[in-house]
Amino acid sequence: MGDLFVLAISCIFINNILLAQFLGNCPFLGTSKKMETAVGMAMAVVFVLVMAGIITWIVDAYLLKGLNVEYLRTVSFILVIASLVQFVEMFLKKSIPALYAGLGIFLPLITTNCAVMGVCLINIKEEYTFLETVVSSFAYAVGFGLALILFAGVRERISLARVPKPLQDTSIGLVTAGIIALTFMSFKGMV
Amino acid sequence: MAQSLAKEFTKGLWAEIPPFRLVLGLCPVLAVTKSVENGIGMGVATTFVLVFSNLLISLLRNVIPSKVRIACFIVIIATFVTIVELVMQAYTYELFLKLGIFIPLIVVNCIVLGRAEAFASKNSPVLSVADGLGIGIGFTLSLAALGAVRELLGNGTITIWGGTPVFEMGANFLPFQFMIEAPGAFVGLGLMLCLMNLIGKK
Amino acid sequence: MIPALLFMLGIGAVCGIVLSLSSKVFYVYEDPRIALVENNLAGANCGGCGYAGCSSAAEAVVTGKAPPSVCVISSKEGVEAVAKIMGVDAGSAESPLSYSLCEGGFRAADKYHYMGIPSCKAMAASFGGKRVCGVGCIGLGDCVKACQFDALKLGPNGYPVVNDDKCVGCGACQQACPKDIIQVHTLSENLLKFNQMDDPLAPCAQTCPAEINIPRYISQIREGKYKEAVETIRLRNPLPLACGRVCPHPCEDYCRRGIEDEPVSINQLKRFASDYEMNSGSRIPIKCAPDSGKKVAVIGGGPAGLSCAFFLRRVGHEVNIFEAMPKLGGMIRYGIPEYRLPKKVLDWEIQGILDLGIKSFTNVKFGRDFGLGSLMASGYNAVFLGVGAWEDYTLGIEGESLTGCFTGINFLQRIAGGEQIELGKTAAVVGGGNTAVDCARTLLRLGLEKVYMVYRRTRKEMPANEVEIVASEEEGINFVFLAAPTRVIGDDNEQVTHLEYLKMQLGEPDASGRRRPEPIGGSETLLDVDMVISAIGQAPETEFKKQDPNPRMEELELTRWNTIDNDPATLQASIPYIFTGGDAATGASLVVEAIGGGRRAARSIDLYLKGEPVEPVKESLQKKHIPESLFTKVDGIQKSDRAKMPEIHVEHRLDSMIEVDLVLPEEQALKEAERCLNCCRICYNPDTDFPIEK
Amino acid sequence: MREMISMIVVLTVLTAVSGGLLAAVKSGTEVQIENQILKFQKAPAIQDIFPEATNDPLAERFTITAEDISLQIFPTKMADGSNAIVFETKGKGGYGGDVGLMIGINLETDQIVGARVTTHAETPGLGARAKDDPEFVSQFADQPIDANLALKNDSGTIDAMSGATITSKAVTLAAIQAQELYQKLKPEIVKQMK
Repeated sequence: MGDLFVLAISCIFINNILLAQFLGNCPFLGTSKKMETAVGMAMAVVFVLVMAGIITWIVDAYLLKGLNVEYLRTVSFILVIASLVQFVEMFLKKSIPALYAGLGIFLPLITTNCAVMGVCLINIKEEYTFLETVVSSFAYAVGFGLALILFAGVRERISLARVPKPLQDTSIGLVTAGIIALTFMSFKGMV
Repeated sequence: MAQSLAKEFTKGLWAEIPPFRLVLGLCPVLAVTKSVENGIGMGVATTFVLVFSNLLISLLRNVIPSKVRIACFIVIIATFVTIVELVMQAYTYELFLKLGIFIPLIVVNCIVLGRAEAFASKNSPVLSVADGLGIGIGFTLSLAALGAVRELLGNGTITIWGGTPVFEMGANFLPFQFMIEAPGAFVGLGLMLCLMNLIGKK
Repeated sequence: MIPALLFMLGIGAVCGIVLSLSSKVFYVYEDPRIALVENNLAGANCGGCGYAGCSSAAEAVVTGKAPPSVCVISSKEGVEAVAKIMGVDAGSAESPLSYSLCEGGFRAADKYHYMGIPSCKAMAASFGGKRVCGVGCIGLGDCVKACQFDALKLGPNGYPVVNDDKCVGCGACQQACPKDIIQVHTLSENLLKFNQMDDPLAPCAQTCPAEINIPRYISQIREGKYKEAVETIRLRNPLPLACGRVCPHPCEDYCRRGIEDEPVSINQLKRFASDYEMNSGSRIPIKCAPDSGKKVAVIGGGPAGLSCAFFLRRVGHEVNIFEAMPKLGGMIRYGIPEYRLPKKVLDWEIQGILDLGIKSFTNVKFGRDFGLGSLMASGYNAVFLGVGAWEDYTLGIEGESLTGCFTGINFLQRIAGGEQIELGKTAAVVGGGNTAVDCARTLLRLGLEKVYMVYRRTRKEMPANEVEIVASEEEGINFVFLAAPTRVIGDDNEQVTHLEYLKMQLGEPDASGRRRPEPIGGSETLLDVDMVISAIGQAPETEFKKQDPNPRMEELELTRWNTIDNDPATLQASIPYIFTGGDAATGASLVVEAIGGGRRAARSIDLYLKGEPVEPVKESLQKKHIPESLFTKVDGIQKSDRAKMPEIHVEHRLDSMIEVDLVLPEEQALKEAERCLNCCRICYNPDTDFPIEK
Repeated sequence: MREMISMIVVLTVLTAVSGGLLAAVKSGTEVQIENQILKFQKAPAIQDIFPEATNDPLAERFTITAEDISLQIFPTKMADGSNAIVFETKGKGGYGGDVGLMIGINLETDQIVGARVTTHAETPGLGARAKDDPEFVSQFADQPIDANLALKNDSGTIDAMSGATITSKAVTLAAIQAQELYQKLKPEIVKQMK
């Protein structure tokens, strides 16, 4: 239990997926202009990442390893994730439109979110057990959400500031992300 | 024909050079540009995938049903990514280790899928290859440039290939460790983007 | 090799089956264009466009929130393909443009001294900004900062100026503006925009029934940009030539200069600009939105119908006009005599409207030659019923059917149609409105020796335009005020010989504020005339309701004045796809009122065709004024003479139907334009350097 | 319906072709990849532990399978002629994954010759310090095979790296596992070496 907690903490803070591992940066910059969007995206990532983590772990443990075709990991994972996301999107749209309105519209963004694919690959590489996979997927997603929401908050403020023209928008966003990443570096001593 | 071929090729080198003009595919840009060598390696791998997936998707563009379009494109791209992964593992193992997880993640690089959808699925194979090559080389150049800046400031060297630096700052140079770390990647890219905006404004 | 093959085969098949099945099971209807557009976006789901993935972006394109060029990766071909799906060419696609509404700028006084960070958003947080005007621009340029395309700059007057060539209509400025001063909309949205309580409008622009942006076109005239001035007018009024001649210009009553001085001669400036276009020999091209594929029937080719058709066409709908008379124009052709509005001018103006691609069918009468059923069968999606008010009220007195008795509109219409009418030598025209004056002045021009105007009240109460009354006095019309006709007397041949009337005196003011005329008993007087024309008002002619065999016609409600019952805010009739406007909706009224009504109906029809609820304009300023914009005194005004309208000398008028009123010469028009204070909601330019109250 | 079938068929065929293609590439590069892994991951560690080896441990490698354990052994001839072996074990990491430890043991004396952390750090922080901190791994050198290699915190003899307790623990776990494996498999190893 304690180990799982340490794992969770390290996934959220020390190895923060956005700021330390550099995964999922396109939506990080794309959806952080508004707090509202950032929150929606964060929730959607938590949802999909946990599901994708579980399914890819199963595919890996029982199919890839079983058939001794580990080199097909990339192809099969991405196909499974893409199909899963598309399926969830269709399902939510039809069955739970309220949830779809909140989260669903962000789902397509997740197909090509390397955070999802990246975490699934990390789970396998680190040879996590099933339980650890669930925890790490969830924790990485929470870390993603945390960084995204923090960043969105800062960006909303920045939009008020007078920024030199060439530095505006993405440029200042990246510099800001750098400073946030700097603060996250201080978590390294935690474990 | 030759003209449009040249046009499709050159646009990736300046007018639409990723990730500066097209702010996409940031993850590898940020993660692997600790040195010029890494940057070039990643760029070449991406270019390979871009060119071949563009070619294949362009050839198959009329066969693939639109509803499973994304799934099909992804499979094609992932296949080439895996080939790159295996080949790199076999012949440039050190680089493979350095680029690590970002090789398989070329699959989800928005640039690759973006070009597949935006260009290859609508254009002839020849043009698609030109487009892929142009964008890929542009991407490689960007990665190398960012890698050079970060390596120079963070390590005091510039290493193009094989471990021996082609350029070294004097002994008095105190490496700016920050640039090699994660925050340096963000800040470096942000400032380079700013520079591009300045130049582009003319 | 075999396991790999089998594995991938299996996983591919599973994914394929799951996806294809769920696409059937979880099928949700959505606009098919969304899928088509999405197919042409880059599909990378990168979020670079600011929307959450390609399908959201596609939806935004289809709903018009995003331009076809929304995708940041898409190639030029992709943009063109998207534009094509949206039913338009990429080139002619209706691209939204940014408009700055506020024209106050530095003219606006400050409420307080602001020392915070230079951001509109920040300043708006404290009492909505420092400027006194509640809706005006803050002027710190958040919009300029937001613009990625260098299309905006803060102009010398302290409000943002848009460079149309650079603007791509991305909407960033609109989002940045805390005051809604800068708005991004398409030409269509602009054409169908109506005055609202929080618009920065000068009092004249609030008053104009057609809602023309008067200060803007006057300042354009002042700058010599006559073409732009005409375009500004055409955003609201398709008939500036006609209006410039016959409009009684209610706007001038609210002119802020008029509080201290004579009001600006707004209507003459409008006529100046539009005559300038006509006399220039070429037409200013009129932009239309791409075709929508929807078809509307406009019944009645009068000012309301023409206006409705003009705006519907400009926002992209197919419009056909059906007209009962031989030519288009309605009341302005048949009810307004040649000497006020030459037919040549009207023809030129109407041709310009038809040139937009509007088809017209004349000599076809609704109810008689075609009906609702045939319209629906021909694929029309909506109907505008602007049949006007053509049925003259009769006096209801004895002898009205004698030879030599006519009714006003009927008489004017027959004259305008070129009919030869047997005329007498002396005539009495009963009524005090424009129709009565038109009849009287026409009769003079037809060679009658003596024309009386018989009116129940006095000159002060006459509803006709002042200029018309003055002109008729000059031309020698004999006025018989305070007279109520009681009988028309004829001879044995049923020919009119006299009109008998009772003298009246003015009593207490009635509900309309006019003093009620009361008859003086036993004051019967005879007027020696051989023609009597009664021009005391008209009502719509609604014969079609009985003639049309379509049972649906039953549902069309009429009011007790025989007008078509409608919601005055939307002009929708009791049958949802029928809209109305002009005299048919309001009873006899002004041309400019009909033009405004036609545009209002066009807005409702456009909403109806798009499948959106036909709702009134929010916070509409219809027949209202913004209280804070109505001043009781205006500082810093130096009196200056209002331009006098040039006209043909009275001696030369009566021989023919030649146009009496002339256009202002350029020099005078420029001088008159200088008199305009260029008002906004509360800002204006004083003539002197009189300090505006800070 | 036709559309559905075409969806399934296209996707299936495509994935199958992809699978076949990749299998072909894989079989073409398999040997080369294995060599690369040995060369870049194992060889430096072996080189570090036995700088004076007189044979080629990579070439002479063999695999022992006993019960459900499969272990790759790299036999070494030390400069003094005594036989030694190197093998790799994994220590469970507290976070961020396992730590690989190459451990060299002298077959004659049953003494640990040296140890090196092998795991390539993909996740910053983990393993990297153990690799960069020769002080820490040098504590394992010359320890007898039955020494208590637990951390001092866990009443053992090894000093943890300051600020990296969990990583240190993972390394000691790997070392302890190596001890166990060695003791269990020694007879088998010796037999194979002959």
